[in-house]
Amino acid sequence: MKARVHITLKPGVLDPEGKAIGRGLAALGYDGVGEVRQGKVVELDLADTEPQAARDRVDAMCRDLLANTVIERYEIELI
Amino acid sequence: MKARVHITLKPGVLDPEGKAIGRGLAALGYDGVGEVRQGKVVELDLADTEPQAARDRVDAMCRDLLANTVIERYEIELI
Amino acid sequence: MPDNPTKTQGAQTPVADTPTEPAVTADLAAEHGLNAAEYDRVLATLGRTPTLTELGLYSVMWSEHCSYKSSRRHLKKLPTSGPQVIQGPGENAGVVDIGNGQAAIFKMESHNHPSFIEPYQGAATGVGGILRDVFTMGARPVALLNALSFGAPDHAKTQHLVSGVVAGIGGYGNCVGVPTVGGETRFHSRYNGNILVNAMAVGLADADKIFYSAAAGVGNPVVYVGAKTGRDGIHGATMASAEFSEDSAEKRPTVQVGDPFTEKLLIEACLELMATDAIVAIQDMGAAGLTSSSAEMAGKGGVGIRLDLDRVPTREDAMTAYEMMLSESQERMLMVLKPGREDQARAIFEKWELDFAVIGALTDTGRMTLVNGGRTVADVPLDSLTDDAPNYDRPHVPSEPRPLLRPDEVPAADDMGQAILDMVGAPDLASRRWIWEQYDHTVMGDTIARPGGDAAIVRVHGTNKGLALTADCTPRYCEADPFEGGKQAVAETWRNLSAVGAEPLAVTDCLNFGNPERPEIMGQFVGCIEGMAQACEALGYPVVSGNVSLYNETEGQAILPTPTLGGVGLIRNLDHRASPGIKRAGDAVFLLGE
Amino acid sequence: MKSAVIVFPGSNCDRDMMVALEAATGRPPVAVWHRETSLPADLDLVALPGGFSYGDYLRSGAIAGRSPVMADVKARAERGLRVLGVCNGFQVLCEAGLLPGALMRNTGIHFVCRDVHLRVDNARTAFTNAYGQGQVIRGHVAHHDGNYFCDDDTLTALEDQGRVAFRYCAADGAVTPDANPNGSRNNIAGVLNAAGNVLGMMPHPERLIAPELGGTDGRGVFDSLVAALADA
Ligand SMILES: Nc1ncnc2c1ncn2[C@@H]1O[C@H](COP(=O)(O)OP(=O)(O)O)[C@@H](O)[C@H]1O
Repeated sequence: MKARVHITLKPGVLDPEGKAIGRGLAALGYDGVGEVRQGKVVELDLADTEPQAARDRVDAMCRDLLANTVIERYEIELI
Repeated sequence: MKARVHITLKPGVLDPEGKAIGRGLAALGYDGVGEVRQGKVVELDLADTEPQAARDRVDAMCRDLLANTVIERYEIELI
Repeated sequence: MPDNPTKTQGAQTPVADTPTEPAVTADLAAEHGLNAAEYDRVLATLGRTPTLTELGLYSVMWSEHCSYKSSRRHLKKLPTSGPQVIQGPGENAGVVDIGNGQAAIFKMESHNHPSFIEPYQGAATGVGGILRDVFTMGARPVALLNALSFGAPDHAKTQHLVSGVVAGIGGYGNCVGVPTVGGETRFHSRYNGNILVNAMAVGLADADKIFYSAAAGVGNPVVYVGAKTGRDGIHGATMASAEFSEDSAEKRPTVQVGDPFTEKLLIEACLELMATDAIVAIQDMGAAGLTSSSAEMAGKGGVGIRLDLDRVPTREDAMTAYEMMLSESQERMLMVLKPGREDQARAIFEKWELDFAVIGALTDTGRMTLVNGGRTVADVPLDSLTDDAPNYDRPHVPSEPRPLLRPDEVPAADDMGQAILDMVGAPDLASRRWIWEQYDHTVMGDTIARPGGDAAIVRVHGTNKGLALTADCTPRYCEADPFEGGKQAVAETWRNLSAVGAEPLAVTDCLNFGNPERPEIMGQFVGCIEGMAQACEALGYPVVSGNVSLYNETEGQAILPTPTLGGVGLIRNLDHRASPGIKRAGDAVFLLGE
Repeated sequence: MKSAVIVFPGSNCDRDMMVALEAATGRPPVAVWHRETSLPADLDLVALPGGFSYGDYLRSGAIAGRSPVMADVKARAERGLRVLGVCNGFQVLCEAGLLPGALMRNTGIHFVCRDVHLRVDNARTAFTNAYGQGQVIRGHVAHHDGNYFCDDDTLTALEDQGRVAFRYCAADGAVTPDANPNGSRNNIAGVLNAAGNVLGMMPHPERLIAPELGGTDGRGVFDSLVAALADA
């Protein structure tokens, strides 16, 4: 089983890298691009076979390491 | 309209970050985690209203700036 | 290894590594960068058609990048010796004596083509490679410099390349924790399609604890350490030796990704092992990875080498012998250990969480023998890969002399104030603070003169001595008159070192030119070398290491001839150093020289 | 004063920190490998040096913050051991939960290595007593992720409790956006835990301990610790 974790900055937390990308796009002439936010995806190969157990374990990994909940939030997708 | 671009390293390209995360998880006692790969997500607010045109434009942005297709591949999702 | 690997075995005809391996033909050889005459030479050497793996070995070892086939005979003109020289060109880096039993070890190298394709990773791996050249010799790296040539500031690609390259150099150097203390940066339209990224590393070691690459001791284990081998950068060495065309990026998509974190661990692990006496010889796997490191180590030692490729740590499944031998995966080293020292070495590398594998042994055959899956997939005479590689005397014509520019031909500025503003605002003269502030130039706590002056100064840790470091070249001079330009570049480094109070010791170089098969480019190359040689000779300032990067052309347009020089000087007492700032109002100002 | 410096894989200011500690205390600190499960006994100070532990992969300090030795650092800190984290060490302390908040990518998105001015906002701590309250000193930053962030409640608590040790400022001490090299909230350069025995700071005091290195203003941090421990 595979899990994909999307980690993004919490709303309200300034995202300088997203802003820089937005400026870069504008400089290249792409207009009409509003806010740009950048985040991370972590893809994990899991030995688990049971979806709920897998999700719980990945959730624990997120709280333990993958995300810093002071600034980030995360979303887990099983694939 | 919003677009979400997933940018990941092409298969076979070294992903030191993914490797380090994998080791970090193992050190915390999470076993049965196989390969870990890390990628980026870029979320864009777009003025476009027509999906195909939006997708084409984001595709152009990916090739121009967001991804380096020498080592990365990307996937566009409209939301 | 199961059988006795060290004894001469009956000549075995190597077989294909995989059932699907393509048959080797002159066309396939041409795709590997070997021309018809070179391929004939391979056939004559082996007396048979090479296997694909063998073709890969020749293509890499006979590439311009590894064989120096266009430049070798001219490089011999450079003076390389002097009382201060402990090791001149020919090793991973040059070594000079700095007194008190200590030595400075340094080299400069190009990473031009990869940086154009993937500026961040290309520049980053350039830094990684040059650092390995230095710590391979037993030195702790203490400083980095970089010489960058970009296209015109308003060219569509320039901004992207500048930000990627600077971020990549910083990203790697900052992470390994070696200060980046100097360099140079220029902009010119002749680099629009072919930027130059030259990186220099400087290290320190005890003069009696230098490590060399010549393998010795038949039967001694050959050990692989560092990161795993993946399918990265296969053909990088041949890419560095070919002209660019519009579709290069598509055709050769393999650029390596650097992992400075692993490099940092590799530095610590190697230095820890070097503190013991377990190592016989060591070399990093640079461009052409396992091929060049094993061939050069065994070739220099006059022994043979047998590698069992099944033991190579790989990152991906089902890698072929060809792929393993040509991979340019970063952060790897090859060593020959004293017999019985494997466990001691393994413990150190495992502590640093690095791969460690005994992958072969030295033999008495004078051949490189590669075994994969129990089959012999390559068996070639080592000399044919190294000393007997092609060596060309390419035709060269001197550059047309340019008319001298006389001061009265240059219109005087109407407004001196404005002229000064224009000059300090010009891309080539403006402050480079925005670059060096992205580089950690103070880590290690010994940076005495930070970037921004004539030469940087790094203290020799724990002493009151310092090394002065600079990188310079003025390509437009080299184009106008290669001989004078070569001289000038040497002299500029000398002046920059002298200006901070250092006694210049020696230089390294990175010679960036266009296509050597064009006589006018070859003429620039020869002219610059002869000029450099004369200046170095006159100054008693030998060249102890260097690198040549040819084929810096896009669509037939060559770069400006750019022989970058990296100078190293010694300040015996740091209390006697100089800096450019004017110290006090009322001080007298002198103009020295002609 | 007995001190220890923790070495993580990828630490690169460990030697610099040891040099500075030895100069101030007259005793070479002990190096402690991150995989140790306990710190040496009778320590007076543990320092977490700068660098790129685990390559700064995932987030700066994230993986190191969970390494085996950190459990004992936490336990001993709760019993009052002084803990100093500089740069990557500060990031590790935040990730390990010894200090509040997080260090994010600099707002300028680039790595920044330069001298800055710092205002000593609390000179009554074990780490700052050698400075004057409100004194402006020279600092030196070298980081990519030094943008201090915390939520509003935490920020109020830090400010109200005098837990901001250093702030980026202009030469005259004014706290201005221009003087902020990384976008930190309230120009925060260094914060203390509630008990005042743990300090994390982005600027590198160990890089400014001699005139030939560009200044001596960093010494105060080490001299303060020596003084505080002599009094204790
Ligand atoms: N790419 C770079 N990396 C680090 N330092 C640089 C770089 N480019 C220029 N510098 C520094 O900027 C200063 C000015 O550079 P330059 O104009 O080439 O000097 P000069 O012509 O006086 O030798 C020098 O101190 C040099 O080391």
